[in-house]
Amino acid sequence: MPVDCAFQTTIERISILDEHGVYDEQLGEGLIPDSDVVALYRHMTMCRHFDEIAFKLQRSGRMGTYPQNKGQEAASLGAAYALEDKDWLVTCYRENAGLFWRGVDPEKILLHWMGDERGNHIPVRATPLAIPIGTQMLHATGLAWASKYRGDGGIGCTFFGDGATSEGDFHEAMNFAANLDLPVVFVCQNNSWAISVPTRIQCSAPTIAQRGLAYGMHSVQVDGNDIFAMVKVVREAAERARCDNRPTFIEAVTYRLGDHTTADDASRYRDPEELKLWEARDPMIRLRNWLEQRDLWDENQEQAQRIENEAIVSGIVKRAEEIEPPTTNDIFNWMYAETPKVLETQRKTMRTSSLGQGFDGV
Amino acid sequence: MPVDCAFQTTIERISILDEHGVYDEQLGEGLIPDSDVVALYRHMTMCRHFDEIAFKLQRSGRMGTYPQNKGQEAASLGAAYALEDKDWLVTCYRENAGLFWRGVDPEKILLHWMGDERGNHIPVRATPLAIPIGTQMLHATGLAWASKYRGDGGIGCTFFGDGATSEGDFHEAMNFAANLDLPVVFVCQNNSWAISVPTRIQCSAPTIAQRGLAYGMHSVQVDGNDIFAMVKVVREAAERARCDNRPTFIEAVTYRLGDHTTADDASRYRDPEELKLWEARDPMIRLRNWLEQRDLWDENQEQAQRIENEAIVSGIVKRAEEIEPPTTNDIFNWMYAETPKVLETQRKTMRTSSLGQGFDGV
Amino acid sequence: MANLTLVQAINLALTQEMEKDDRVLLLGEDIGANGGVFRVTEGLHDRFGGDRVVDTPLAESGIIGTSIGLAMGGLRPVPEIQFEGFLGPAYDQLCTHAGRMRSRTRGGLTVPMTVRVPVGGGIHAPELHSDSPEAIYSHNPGIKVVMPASPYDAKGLLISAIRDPDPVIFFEPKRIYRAFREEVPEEEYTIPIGKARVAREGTEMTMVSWGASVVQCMNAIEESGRDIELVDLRTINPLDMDTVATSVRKTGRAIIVHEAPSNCGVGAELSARIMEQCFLHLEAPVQRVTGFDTLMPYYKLELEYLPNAERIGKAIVETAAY
Amino acid sequence: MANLTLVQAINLALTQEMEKDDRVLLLGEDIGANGGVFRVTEGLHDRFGGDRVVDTPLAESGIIGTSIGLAMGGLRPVPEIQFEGFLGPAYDQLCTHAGRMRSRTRGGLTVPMTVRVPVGGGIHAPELHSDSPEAIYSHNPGIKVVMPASPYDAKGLLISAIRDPDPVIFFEPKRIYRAFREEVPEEEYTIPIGKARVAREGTEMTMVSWGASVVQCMNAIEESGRDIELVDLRTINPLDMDTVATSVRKTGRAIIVHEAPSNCGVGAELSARIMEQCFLHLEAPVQRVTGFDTLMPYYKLELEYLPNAERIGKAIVETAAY
Ligand SMILES: Cc1ncc(C[n+]2csc(CCOP(=O)(O)OP(=O)(O)O)c2C)c(N)n1
Ligand SMILES: Cc1ncc(C[n+]2csc(CCOP(=O)(O)OP(=O)(O)O)c2C)c(N)n1
Ligand SMILES: [Mg+2]
Ligand SMILES: [Mg+2]
Repeated sequence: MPVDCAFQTTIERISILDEHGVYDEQLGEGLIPDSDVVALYRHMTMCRHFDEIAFKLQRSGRMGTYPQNKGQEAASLGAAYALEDKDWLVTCYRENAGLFWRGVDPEKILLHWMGDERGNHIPVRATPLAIPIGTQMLHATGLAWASKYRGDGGIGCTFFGDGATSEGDFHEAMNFAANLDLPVVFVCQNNSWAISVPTRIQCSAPTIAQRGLAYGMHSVQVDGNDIFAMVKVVREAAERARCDNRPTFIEAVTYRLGDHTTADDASRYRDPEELKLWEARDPMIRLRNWLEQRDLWDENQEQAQRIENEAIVSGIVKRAEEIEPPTTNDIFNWMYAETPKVLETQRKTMRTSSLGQGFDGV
Repeated sequence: MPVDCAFQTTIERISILDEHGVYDEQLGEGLIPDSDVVALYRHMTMCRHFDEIAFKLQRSGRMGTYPQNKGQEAASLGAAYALEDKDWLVTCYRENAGLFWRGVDPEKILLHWMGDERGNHIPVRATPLAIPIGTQMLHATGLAWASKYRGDGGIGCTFFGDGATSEGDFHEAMNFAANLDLPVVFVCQNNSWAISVPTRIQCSAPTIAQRGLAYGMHSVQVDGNDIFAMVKVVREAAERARCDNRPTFIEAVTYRLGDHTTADDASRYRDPEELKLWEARDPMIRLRNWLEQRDLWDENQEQAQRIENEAIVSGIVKRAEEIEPPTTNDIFNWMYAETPKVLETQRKTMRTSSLGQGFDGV
Repeated sequence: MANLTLVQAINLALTQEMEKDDRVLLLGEDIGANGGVFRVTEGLHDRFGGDRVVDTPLAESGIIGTSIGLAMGGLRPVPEIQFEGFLGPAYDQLCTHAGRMRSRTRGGLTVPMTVRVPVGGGIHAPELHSDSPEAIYSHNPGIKVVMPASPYDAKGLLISAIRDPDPVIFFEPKRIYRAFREEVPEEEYTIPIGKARVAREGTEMTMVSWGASVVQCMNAIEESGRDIELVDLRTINPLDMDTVATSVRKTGRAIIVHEAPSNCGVGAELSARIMEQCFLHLEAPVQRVTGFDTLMPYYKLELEYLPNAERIGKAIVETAAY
Repeated sequence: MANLTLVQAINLALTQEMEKDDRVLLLGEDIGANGGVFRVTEGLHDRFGGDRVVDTPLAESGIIGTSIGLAMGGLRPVPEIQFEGFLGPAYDQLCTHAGRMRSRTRGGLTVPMTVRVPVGGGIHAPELHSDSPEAIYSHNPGIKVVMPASPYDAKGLLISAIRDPDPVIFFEPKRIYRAFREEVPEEEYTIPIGKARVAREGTEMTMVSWGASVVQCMNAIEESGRDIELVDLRTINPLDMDTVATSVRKTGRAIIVHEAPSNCGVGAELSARIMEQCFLHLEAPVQRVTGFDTLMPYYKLELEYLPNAERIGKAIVETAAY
């Protein structure tokens, strides 16, 4: 037949607990034990409080630029909950909730934004926050490959924004994972904006999820503000990775409720109506309602939690602020496993040229 | 609905004259006037002869590495036929047939492979052969953008291999074209191989055509050895570009009948059976049969054409070989519009340091 | 004549060139409604519309690759890369294509584009927002590299860059984006690319620098109380060695100051050429005061890394005493 | 002990390291069944299988980016980039991540990978198959840069590179891939990274070079009939200045030879450091004999571009006479 069908497909959109509080009992069945839902909610409130305090630290000059995570907590938290400790979390910078759940010390994240590399020394399977957009997915792919090669049972799960899907490295990571059969879960947090640029400039297709079709990859769209749906799709994706070494592409539809970072002013480019719409879809509010409907949570607990969060976060801030300052030595100490002579000289003399220095460079 | 359909699509595969000589009269109706089909066939034979001679020039040490085009003539020729002179041809290196049809002097292509930049000075709307794989599609996108901006009615048409679709720049070009509404036709010559690497390592999806779905781009698969089908899909794509500023992605399924280049030996990695299969699908043989069935061509004409081709190509070779050698001056002449002093000095002295030279560097 | 910051001077130059020549268009990330993350393109989207001030997808290779196409197609694109740390993804398009097109086609196709890039440290920014890659793009032939050290120069050099028939990387030292103001004429003027400026005359020694470091040099010279000549390169590729060598032949001593790492930096090239061209005049070895051969640290330590008046002062004392 | 080409020596080193350490795996374009376009990995796919010798998609950033992940995940990847001209797309992953990971994480994550890359001109190859970008990767901190000039060195340096805890770019001068053979021990041995080799002792002047140019230097020295010391750097970053400076202090004169453009090349760095460290010993300015500050031309003119015995000879005469 001269006009033939070469390829045909559909992409599903998954939601379990929607913005109106409607919960799909069938899909939600046995997904998360109630006690865990409570724990996830409590964690989310702590992360939200951390986020607000981090914002204030910047505003009061106690920290540098900080990207608020507000409104996007469910996506990374649901994923982290669905994964195992041996899996790599390769995140961008709006995944505090998932990283903290995994056990990354929150003060490290503050340290990072306080301009201190010690914030990136993390003893769990997580890479440092990715500043250059779109580059980290290749590392997840390589880490997943290493796990497959070594047979350690781990997989890679990487997070990135809608903007990041415009970078060439995104394409290369997806393509390597698909064609070399690597156990990676790609989670795109489509939060509608890349700084001031709306998603349609990054992807004018009806969904970002369909980016995955280019690689013959299993692709799905999910309500990223619905932690139940997140847990479900990431769990399935993790299984597909772990058992079949096949990657999955997940578009988590969410929204950045804050400015891009503290250096940004979204009112320059964003319709306040849009913001209102999404404030009503806040993953935290949604989850609290679900819990209250089921008598798993009440206002008293909420109050107590608030007080606990304040104590936790002020402890975090204290530890981050009280760390001894880094020394100039640190600039040189970590460049190579063994510091070359030229760096030793520069360290000792705080100079680059050896003018006036002895012949052996000291 | 909690599991919803977010996206649904199909991709068509177009063929008009198939490998068995079956011609779809409906799709083929009025597509190409008979006299033009004859001209296209004659051109194809000339290109094939050129290709063989170029190969021999390399083998006899009269030229450097050369990538044979053999078997892929229909794809670029069909496209060039469907396009207009004001449209940009942004090719890789297996598009001699299309470039020559457009008016690129074949001796330029020889000069290029003879290691002579003068081969890239081309007075038509075509860019030089692209050696770095996958990078030229962005130029096509920019050229198309310039045409749109200036309103000169031109579009961009770019060619690249299956391997090239693995590069990040491919993704970025497709994404820019789709999201910024640019008039570009992307033609992927899927010839089954990227040197020794089979297509499934570049793209494990069922089709390469579906790469276009990632951008919401109109995407189609076509029999790239069927010049009729090529003309049809490129014509439609050109119209979509010219009238609606919308790009198209075309996967032209073809086959590299030769080695990758004269530096390659495909017998190291390629099953000879596969080659045989594709030799039977040769676009030139297919077209000749079509012409002969319709009494538009016969053995006498074939003989005459062969003699004509020999004359043409030996003229080309003669001109390419007889060009005066480039001079060392040429190394310096073309770096900048105005040659900076340091280059003038290097040119004059054939040295890089100014040791022993006068103060003003002469 | 208005008293402008460097940001304002660039904005003015862009506005005037866009008014004058409709082949000029801007593209980049967040340069439209947002006016750029440093507000350099503020107001231009409103004034010239979305066809001439274009928010692109988040893809630096794409920005530069399409700009090459735009330029070959007869336009004068002025792409912005948001920070120098994100030039990396565009490295290949810049060095493999932009810098080679004229030569490769023997003049058949050319790439008159101006890549605007904020550069350098000192503003307490996150990782990869404080580097100085000018040596990288100077080593790769075919690309001109410009870095102004003042609002006045910024306007004149940017206009020259936009009109230049070859690709120019126009580095904007973000540390002095708003650090001071200067009288900048309203009318258009150009400052030639490839010519250095003697920012301060002197006889005791020569100091060569560019970008934000020029300010540090000026401070160090003033603190030193010595009669030091300061050459602000303005253009890093091609180097104006005549101005540098004339000065060093006069003073016999030279110090080069830049933020980038020392190893294979522009300071090395200057030092080597000064030796080649002024050997018999040199009374002391040329001294380099630069960033270390390490990464630019996160901001808690960035001021330890950047050459400052104190480190420059030390070099002055030692060079004078040699 | 066998008489091997540089290609064979590398193949032998790869074989032995893969035998010894199953964390070592190779990835790249056409390295599998095809054995690489230069046949450097010939036979390794058969011997070690498709899990350890992996043909990847055609994407250099992907190759290096996944190698970074492989290395952080505890393996010792040895990616191949087919030609140095195609390192460009991987520039960002190399300089933004590979070279920064250890420092950025204060030692938490490291990238022990060895990037193999054929380099340099002289083989009549097409465009972008003949460049020498070693200065680029030396200016970017955190990456070691190695270039052997002989089969013996190639084996020992490659083994060191694979075992090195930090990222190494291992440039293989393609002009001497098969140009000559040398006795290469069968048993494993290492040559330390960061140490230069005095390839020829002499007293009249010092010549510094690396890679294929070492052969040109040797020819020029022999033709000159002079007593010249030749230092083969072996490692380009970090530079072994002790060996270079010891030699120049002895001879008082120095010539640096490399294929890359002069401007901001490694020659500039060497020249600057020689001045800094040997100023009072220098009897002539350090001379550079390099590629021009132009593109490497297509192959009809490439021998005009590359430093050859004649150009080096001219520098010898002038430096001696200064
Ligand atoms: C390679 C690169 N280019 C540009 C930037 C500047 N930048 C920082 S965040 C950002 C937008 C990112 O958008 P998205 O990927 O959607 O993530 P989001 O911030 O929305 O979570 C940009 C352009 C960068 N950090 N890295
Ligand atoms: C960026 C880059 N990487 C690697 C190469 C080396 N190389 C030349 S051709 C080729 C394969 C290209 O395959 P494909 O795109 O399918 O085109 P084909 O040769 O099959 O027409 C490779 C890897 C290159 N030229 N450029
Ligand atoms: Mg976003
Ligand atoms: Mg192919």
